[in-house]
Amino acid sequence: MDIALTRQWVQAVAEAMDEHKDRLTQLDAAIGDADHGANMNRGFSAAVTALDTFEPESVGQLLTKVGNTLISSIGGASGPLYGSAFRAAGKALTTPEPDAAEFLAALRAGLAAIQAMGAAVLGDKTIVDAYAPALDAFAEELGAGGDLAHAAARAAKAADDGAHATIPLQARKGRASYLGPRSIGHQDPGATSTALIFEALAKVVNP
Amino acid sequence: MDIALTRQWVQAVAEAMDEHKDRLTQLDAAIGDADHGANMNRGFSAAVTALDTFEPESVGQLLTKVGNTLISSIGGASGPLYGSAFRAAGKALTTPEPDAAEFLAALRAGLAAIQAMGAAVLGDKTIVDAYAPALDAFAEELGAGGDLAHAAARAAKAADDGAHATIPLQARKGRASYLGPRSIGHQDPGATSTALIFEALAKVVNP
Amino acid sequence: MKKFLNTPESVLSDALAGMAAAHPGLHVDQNAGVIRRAEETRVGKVALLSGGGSGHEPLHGGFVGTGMLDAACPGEVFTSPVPDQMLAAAKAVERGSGVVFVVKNYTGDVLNFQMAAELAADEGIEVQTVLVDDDVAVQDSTWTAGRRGTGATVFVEKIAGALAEQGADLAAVAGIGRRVNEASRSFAVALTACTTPANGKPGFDLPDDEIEIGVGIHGEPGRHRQKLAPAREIVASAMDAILAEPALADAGQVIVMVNGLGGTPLMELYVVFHEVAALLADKGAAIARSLVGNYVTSLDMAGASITVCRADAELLSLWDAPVNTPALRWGL
Amino acid sequence: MKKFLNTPESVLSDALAGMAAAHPGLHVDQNAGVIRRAEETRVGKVALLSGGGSGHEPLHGGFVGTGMLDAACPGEVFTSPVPDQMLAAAKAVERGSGVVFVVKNYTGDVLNFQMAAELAADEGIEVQTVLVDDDVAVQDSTWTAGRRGTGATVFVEKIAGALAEQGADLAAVAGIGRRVNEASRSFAVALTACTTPANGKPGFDLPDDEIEIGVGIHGEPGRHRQKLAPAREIVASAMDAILAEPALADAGQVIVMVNGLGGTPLMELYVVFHEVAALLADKGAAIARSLVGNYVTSLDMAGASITVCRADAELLSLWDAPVNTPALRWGL
Ligand SMILES: Nc1ncnc2c1ncn2[C@@H]1O[C@H](COP(=O)(O)OP(=O)(O)O)[C@@H](O)[C@H]1O
Ligand SMILES: Nc1ncnc2c1ncn2[C@@H]1O[C@H](COP(=O)(O)OP(=O)(O)O)[C@@H](O)[C@H]1O
Ligand SMILES: [Mg+2]
Ligand SMILES: [Mg+2]
Ligand SMILES: [Mg+2]
Ligand SMILES: [Mg+2]
Repeated sequence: MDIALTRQWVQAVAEAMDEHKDRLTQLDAAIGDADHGANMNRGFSAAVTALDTFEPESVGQLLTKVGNTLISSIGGASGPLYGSAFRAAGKALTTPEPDAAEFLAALRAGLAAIQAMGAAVLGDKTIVDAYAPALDAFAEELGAGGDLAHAAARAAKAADDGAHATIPLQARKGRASYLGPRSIGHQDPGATSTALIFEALAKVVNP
Repeated sequence: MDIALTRQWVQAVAEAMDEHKDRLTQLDAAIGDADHGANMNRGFSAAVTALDTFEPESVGQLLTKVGNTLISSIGGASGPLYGSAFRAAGKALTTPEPDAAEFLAALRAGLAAIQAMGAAVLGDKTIVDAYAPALDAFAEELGAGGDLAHAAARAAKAADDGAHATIPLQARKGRASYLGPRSIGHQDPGATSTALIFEALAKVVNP
Repeated sequence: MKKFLNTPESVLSDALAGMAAAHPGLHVDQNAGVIRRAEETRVGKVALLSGGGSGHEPLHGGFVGTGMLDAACPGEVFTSPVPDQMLAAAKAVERGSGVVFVVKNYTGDVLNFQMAAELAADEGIEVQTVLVDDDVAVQDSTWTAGRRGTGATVFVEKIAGALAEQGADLAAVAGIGRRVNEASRSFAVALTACTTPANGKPGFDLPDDEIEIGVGIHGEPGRHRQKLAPAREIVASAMDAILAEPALADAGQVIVMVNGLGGTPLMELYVVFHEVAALLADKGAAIARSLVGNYVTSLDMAGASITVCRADAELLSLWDAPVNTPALRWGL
Repeated sequence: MKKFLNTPESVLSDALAGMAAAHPGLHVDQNAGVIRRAEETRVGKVALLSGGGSGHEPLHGGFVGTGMLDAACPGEVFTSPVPDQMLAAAKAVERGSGVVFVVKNYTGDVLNFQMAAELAADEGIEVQTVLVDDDVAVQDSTWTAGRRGTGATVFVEKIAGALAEQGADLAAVAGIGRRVNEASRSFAVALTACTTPANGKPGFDLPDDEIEIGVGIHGEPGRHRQKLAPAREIVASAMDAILAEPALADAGQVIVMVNGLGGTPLMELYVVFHEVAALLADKGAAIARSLVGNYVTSLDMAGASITVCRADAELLSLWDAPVNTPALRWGL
C-alpha cells in the first residue's frame, strides 16, 4: 500500500459517499436521525480537500490526517468513531509504505479504536458488524497466501454481507437502540458506510 | 305575530343553525376564518336557553332579549350585527303582538341597524344581500294583499336567491374583503345564515 | 386533525386553565372571559385592555402584566370576544383614569369593542380606542374593511403599556398607541393552512410546492398564491411591500419583529431575520430593537410575519422600559 | 419540504447570521462554530458550555447569556458539533476556573465532547462534564445507549449557570448540574414527523390518526405508535412514565416544563399544561415554577415534551436567580 494508492482510496471513498449519501440518509431516517449520508459526505469531501495540499511522508501520516479531518468535520457518532479509526490506523503504521500484513494490522488498530471508544461488540448493529468480518476475511485471505488485492476484495464482500446481516438485529448502541425492537428489520447505516469504505479499497487496489 | 310563534321562530332558527353549521363553516373557510357555523349555532342555542326562563310581555321584549343574547354569546362580526338587528327589531315594536305590517317595520329596523353598524350596502357580499331582498319581497307581498304566511314564504325565497347571488360578487366588507378578487365564486356565509333565518320564519308562520 | 386537546368545545377553557396554572402573575376569570394581572392595577393608572379571538397565543393573554396590558379578553377561536367580556374587564381594571382599548382592525373586533365602549361609557368609564391596522397585504380602500391589525399589536401594547405604567394620562397613552400603529407595517406569508379545532381540517388546500402570500392571522387565504421560493426572495417581496409605505420610507431606527405563525420553528425565523436585516442594512435603516419568535400566531399555521416600526428616541425608551408578562419580560 | 430557507446547505449559517443580527448580547463566530456572550466572561468565573446538533432552537445558543451558558456550539442539523468547536469555545470563555460541559446523552455528543475534553486538558483547561439523561422513554440498560438527554438540559443550564454566576467553583457547578439531572425526567410525544433540510421529507410516515409515543428530539420514531387520543390520556401516560421514576416518586415541589417540539402552538401547550397540573395536584405535588413554550425543539415536529424536576429550596433559589439570554430572561 503506497501513498498514491491510499490517496486514491480516500478519493474513492469520497466518491462513494457522495453517490450513496441519499441511501445512507434514508437508512438513518428509518432508525436514526436522517443525517448519516450528509455526515459521511461532508467528512470525506473535507478529507479529500485536506489531502490536496498535504504531502505526507508515509501512508501512516496520510491516514492520520484523514482521521483528524473526519473528527473535525463530521460530528455525530460517526465522526469520532471513523476519525479515531483512521487516526489509530495511521499511528499504528511504522513503515512508510506498509505491506498487506502491516496494512491489516493498521486496520485492526482502527477497529480497536472504534470499540474502545464506542464499546460496541459484534451483533450490536453498528459499524463493527461490517468492520470485524471484513478484517476476518482479509486476514484469512492473507493467511491463505492471497495478496492485498484479493484480501481487499474478500474484505469488501464480507463487509457488505455484514452490513446486510444487521437487518434482523436489534440495535444496542447508538441512536437506533432507542427504538428497541422497532430497530429490527432495517439495515444499519454505519455498517453500510463501512461496507462502502471497504468496497472503495477493493476497487483501488484491484488494478 | 304572537309571542308563541316568535318563540317557535327562534327555536327553528336554532335548529337550522345546528343542522347547517358545518355548511356555514365551510363557506366561511373558503373566504373567511371558518367559524360562522359555530358562531351562529352558539348564539341561537344561547338564545333558546335564555328564552326558556324568560316570560316576555311582548314580541318586542322577546326579540330584544334574543338580540342581547346574541351580542353576549356570538362575538365576531355576526354577533353585533345580528344581535343589533334583533334588538332594533324588538325595540321598534310598539304593540305586544304585531300584525304583518308592524312586523315588517320591525324587520326593517333590524336591517337599518345592521347597515348603521357595518356600513354595508347591497352588493358588498354580506348579510345585507339576503336581508334587503327578503324585505322587498315581504313588502311586495303584503302590498299585493298577501298575509304574513305568504309574505314570509316569499321573503325566504328572496333571501335564498340573494344568498346565491352573492357567489359572483367581490366582497367589500368583512373578512372576505381581504381576499380581493379571490372572494369571487363563493357564497357569503352571513347571507346564507340570513336565508336560514327567513326560511325558519316561513316555516313557523306557514301552518 | 391532530392536536393536543380533549374536545374541540373544551379547547379554550382547557387552555385558559393551563395559562392560569402556568402563570401565577395572571388572574384568569373563566366565567367573565377575562385574563388580568393578579396584582391589582394601581389607583390612577390608565388601564390598557385588549382582546380578540383565541388561537393567536401568546397574544393577548401572554402580554398581560406589569408594563403592558392590564387585562385581555380571549374570544372563541378566531372569533372576537363579546362586549360583556370587555365590559367586565374594564370594570375590573379601571382605576379612575380611564381605559384604553387596543383593537385589531377586523369587523368583528371593531364592532364588539365599540359596543363595549358604549356600555362602559354608560357606566361612567372613559374609554379611548387604539385601532391597529398594520397589515400592508390589505389595501386600505373603500373596497375593503381596511388594513388588518396583526404584529404591530405587540408594539402598541408594549409601548403604550410602558407609558401607562409611567403614569401618563388617557389621551397620552392612547396617543402614543396610535403613533406606534401609524409607524408600523406588517406582511405575512403562509407555508401551510391552519386547522381550527371546530373545523377539524385545514382552512384551505395548498399544494406541496406553493405558498400563500399576504395572509392574515385567521387562517384565511392570502392575496395570492405562488410557488415556493428561497427565503431571500420571499422576504424581499414582503419587505418591498412594507418599505413602500410612506410611514417607513425614510431610513432610520426601526424595531423589527419576525414572528412565527405557530407551526414554524425558530431556526427558520432566524433565517428570515437574517434576510430582513440584510435588506434593512441596504436601505440604511438600523435595527435598534428586535423580536424573533412566536408572538402573534395563527394556530398551527406554518408561516411568518414581518413587522417594522419606525422608532424615535421616545418609542425606544418606552420599548426598553421594564415589562413582566408571560411572553415578554425584561428589566424586571 | 416547505421551509423558510435559501438552500439546505446554508440553513445553519443563515440561521446563525440571523441570531447574531437579532441578539446584540451574543457574539456569533461562524468560523469557529461558537456562540458566546458578547460581554466577556469575568475572570475567576467557572465557564458553562454546551452544544449539540442544530434544529433544537432556542437550545443551545438561545441560552447563552448572564446567568446561564457562557458559550454554545451548534452542530449541523441533528449532528453533534465537532471537538474543534468545543475546544475553541472553551479557550474563548475559560477564565482560570475551569469549564463545565453540559452534554446531552447521545453517542455523538458524548464522543465529541469527550474528545474535546481531552484536547482541552492538553491545553491545560480543566473540564468537568455533566451528562444529561432525563428521557424516560428510553430504558437505561445494557441494551441501549442509555436514557437520552432532552428537556432537563434547560434546567441544568439554568441552575448550574446561576451557581456559576454566583462564583461557585468547578466541582460545585458540575455537582449541582448533576443533581438537577438526577432530579429531572422527561417524556415526549409526536403528532407528526419532522423534516430535516438535507433529507427534504418527513423522517417517518405517520397516518392522520396516529401519534408516536416516546420520541426523542431528532425526528427518530418513538417507542411505539398509537391512535390519536384526547390530551388527557396522552398526558396521563406520559406522566405515569415520569412519576414512576424513583427520583420523582415522593410528592413535593417541582419545576415543570411543557415544551413544544417546534410545530405545536402555544394554545395546545397550555392544554397539555392544564392536564399536567391536574395530575400533579392529584399526587400532592406542588408546581413551584414552570415553563410553557418552545425551548427544546425538533425542527418542525408537532409534538410536546413534559419535564418534571423535583426541586428543593436551593434549586428554586438558583432557578429564580437573574438570567438574561435570548430565550430565558428574568430578574434583569
Ligand atoms: N457505539 C457505537 N459503536 C460503533 N458504531 C456506532 C456506535 N454508535 C453509533 N454507531 C454507528 O453510527 C451510525 C450513525 O452515524 P451518524 O448517523 O453519522 O451519527 P448520529 O447517530 O450521531 O446521527 C450508526 O448507524 C452506527 O453504525
Ligand atoms: N360590515 C358588514 N355588514 C354586514 N355583514 C357583514 C359585515 N361584515 C361581515 N359581515 C357578515 O358577517 C359574516 C361573517 O360572520 P362570522 O364568520 O360569524 O364573523 P367573523 O368574520 O368575525 O369571523 C360574513 O359572511 C358577512 O356576511
Ligand atoms: Mg444519524
Ligand atoms: Mg368567520
Ligand atoms: Mg371569526
Ligand atoms: Mg445525527
